[in-house]
Amino acid sequence: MSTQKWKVTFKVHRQKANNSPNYDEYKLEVDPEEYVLDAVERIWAFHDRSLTFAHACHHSTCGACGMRVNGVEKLTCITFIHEIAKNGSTIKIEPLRNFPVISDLVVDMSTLYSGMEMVGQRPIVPLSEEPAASDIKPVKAKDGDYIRLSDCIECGLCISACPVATTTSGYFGPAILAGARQASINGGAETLKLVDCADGVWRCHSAYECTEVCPSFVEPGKKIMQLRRAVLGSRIKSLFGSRN
Amino acid sequence: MSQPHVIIIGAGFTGVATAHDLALRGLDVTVIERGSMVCGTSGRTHGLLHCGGRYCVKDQESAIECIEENLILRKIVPQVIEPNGGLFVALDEGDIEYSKEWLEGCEACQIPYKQLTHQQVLKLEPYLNPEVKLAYEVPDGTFDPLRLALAFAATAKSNGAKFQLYTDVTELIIDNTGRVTGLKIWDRTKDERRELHADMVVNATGAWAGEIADMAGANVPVRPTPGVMVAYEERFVNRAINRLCKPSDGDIVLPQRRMVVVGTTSFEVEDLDYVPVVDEQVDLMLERGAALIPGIKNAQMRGAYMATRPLIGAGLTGRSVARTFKCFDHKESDDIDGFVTITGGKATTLRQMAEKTSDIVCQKLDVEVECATAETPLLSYRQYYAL
Amino acid sequence: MTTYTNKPSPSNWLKWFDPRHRDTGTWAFILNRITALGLTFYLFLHLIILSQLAQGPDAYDSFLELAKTPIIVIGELLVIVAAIYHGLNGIRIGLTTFSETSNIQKTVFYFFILITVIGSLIFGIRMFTA
Amino acid sequence: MIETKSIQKPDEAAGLWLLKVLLGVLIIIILTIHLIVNHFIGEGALLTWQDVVDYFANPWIVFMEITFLVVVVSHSLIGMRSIILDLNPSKGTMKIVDWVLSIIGVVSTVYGIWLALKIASFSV
Repeated sequence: MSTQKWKVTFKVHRQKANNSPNYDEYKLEVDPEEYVLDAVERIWAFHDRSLTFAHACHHSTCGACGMRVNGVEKLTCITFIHEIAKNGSTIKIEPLRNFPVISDLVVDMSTLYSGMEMVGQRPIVPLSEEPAASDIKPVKAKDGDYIRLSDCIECGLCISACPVATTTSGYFGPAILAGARQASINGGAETLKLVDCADGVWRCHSAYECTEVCPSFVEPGKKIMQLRRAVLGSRIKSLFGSRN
Repeated sequence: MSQPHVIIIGAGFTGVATAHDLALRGLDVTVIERGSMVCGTSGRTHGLLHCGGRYCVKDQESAIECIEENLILRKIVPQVIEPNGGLFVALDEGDIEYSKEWLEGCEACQIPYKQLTHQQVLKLEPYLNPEVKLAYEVPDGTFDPLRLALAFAATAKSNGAKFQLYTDVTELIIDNTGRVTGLKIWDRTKDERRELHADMVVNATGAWAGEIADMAGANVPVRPTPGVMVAYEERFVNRAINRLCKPSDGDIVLPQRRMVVVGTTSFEVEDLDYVPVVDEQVDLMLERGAALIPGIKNAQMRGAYMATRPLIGAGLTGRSVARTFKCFDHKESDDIDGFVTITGGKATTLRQMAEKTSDIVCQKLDVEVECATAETPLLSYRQYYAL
Repeated sequence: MTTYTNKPSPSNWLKWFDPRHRDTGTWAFILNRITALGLTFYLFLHLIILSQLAQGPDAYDSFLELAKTPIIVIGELLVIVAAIYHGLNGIRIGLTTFSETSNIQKTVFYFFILITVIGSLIFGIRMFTA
Repeated sequence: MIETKSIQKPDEAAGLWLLKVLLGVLIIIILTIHLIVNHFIGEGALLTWQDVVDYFANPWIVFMEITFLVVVVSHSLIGMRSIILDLNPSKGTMKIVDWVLSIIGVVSTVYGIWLALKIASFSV
């Protein structure tokens, strides 16, 4: 990290209970190679103990610390301050869109979690189904496949970025459809039926903002397209094949 | 309300596991947490599901706890565990020397291990330093910290436990007999202050246990000891890689999602609420991590962070302090009734810490129900939000 | 002051057309939606206007005279631009849906914008020099 | 507190979506033919009432224009329906929307057929 410190103003979204929101400003001395979350945590520790924000793992495996930083969805624990600001600039910190605000920077993502459960997304998967790197062939262990935590960390950034999700709470949203895609790889005929509806895989309008903001290699936009092919494939199959 | 009401302070690993244990025994439980779920030490752990090999030489009590709990967690919460095993690898003469003591330790603690040939180990983990001299396979694992806690919390919730996040404890309410009868709390989501009464208060605040105990005028000899961890953007290994040496800095490399995480260090701090990342320690992790996995040298860093372990003990410092846990009944130590502190330990032993704490709580409340958490599979972590 | 809405709500529909902080794909989406609405409006307007045809040569030809005014011609050109873009974006969506090409969706978008511009220029020049 | 995803929402399953896509493809094909025929082969056609009437004298043209009308109207109405679905309508609202859109579709198709036949009749 560099020794040169920057002076940055953080403009933070505040909202308690059902009061109308406002923005509080905090002037901080930061290291440009600090993460945005470090600064938010310091605002709480040294400036304002009433601030609420969610965080846990601090290395992009838990998905708790998603916020909008200068209007763009970021996983704040891996976003360097120098990526999004300059010395002397203002950084706007807001909660994710398209979820109800609990308070300040905390949103209620229960719809995301229940949707993931509904489509049967598996939190851990065999490595062969979600290879860790595309250029490395997954090595299978003698007695089966390695198991690994799934790519999707359920951070909600994609749903916040999705233009369709801003107007309809019914839409499953990118993360859940990507989860459905993962669940449909081995079997998952039920999942395909579930997403073949107005609020499911056909609601996407290809803005690809989900893929743009995804911090965890899920590429929901791509998964939605794959899911469409899977749904159409199974439709065609049931049309000609086993139609009992 | 027929059942005794227990308030647990802290939604870290011990807090959520104790909430689950007590709720399963039928008690009325409320968890108070000032931040989000596991936002302190627990959320920032390595994520190593210890087999005990790390402690089997110097701290066999901890090692035995680890291997017991490792096997139980694999059964009750497989949903958050990468159960791919681990390796202990020797890289130099010193490591080879240490391996004799280590093997004796494994035998003593009943940690299963299997020696691998040079060829075997490099076939399993091709990115491992080819200079590896000795390698043993052990039943380590990796877990997702937040989701592990959520699975416990979800199950606790399904048994009636309530979780109140973003709520600070501002004061402990103590009656004139010297008994803790509740808390004054500040709900920061609504900016609202009120009182909450309980038959028993459990202080499960880990490294912060001393600060909460201090509110009651009680004493807990907890020694907050932070360590750094650094995540790199490539999953070089599928197993937890441990250096076969006396626990030291940066001697563990773990896979997690598409990353590897290298940890950790050990030092002491005064201010717990914000522990800055120290540059020199990040550099040290790179150097030490690269000794095990040379590829780390050229990997992109993804995140660097600090977690503060709650070590127990007076006199000793850092790594020489035992990693076991301790439950304090403040009636015995400070003549304050209705108040119990649980601290120390490691993530791997969360269930056992909760069991011991719940035993004490139940005994003090005259509740006679056996612990059943070792046999009770946990609900999906997502149920925490659905319930 | 607008009321604060963070939850999904139909009243947020204006946000569909807000490209701030967003990326290429949002432009594709915004243009697709605007052209969709515009072309639908034009379609039904066109159908109504064509009723002039049923009223014989005089009514229609005098209408055609009116249609030669520059404002109407610009309007017609806009319809053509919209149609070209909307059709091409449709191909983009079809392409990425039916083949594994979503990773090049931005390049496809830029390419189609280029074609839209070239097509619009050709039509524009033809229409204004006719 | 938890808002579960409702699965019985107004439906736009694979069928309707696929229809919209296929109609879109048809529009592109017909428009391209239309462009080539009118602007590159028949030089400067359709600039007077008589031009139009002559053009409609060919029964294949009448058929093509009517087909085009049905295709374009259907595509645009399914598209409008899709935009309305983005506004999270209730099942009841969607029923009304479906009726209104269907009526618009039928009326404009009937009107279009009448108009095409009327124009064609002038050349007889």
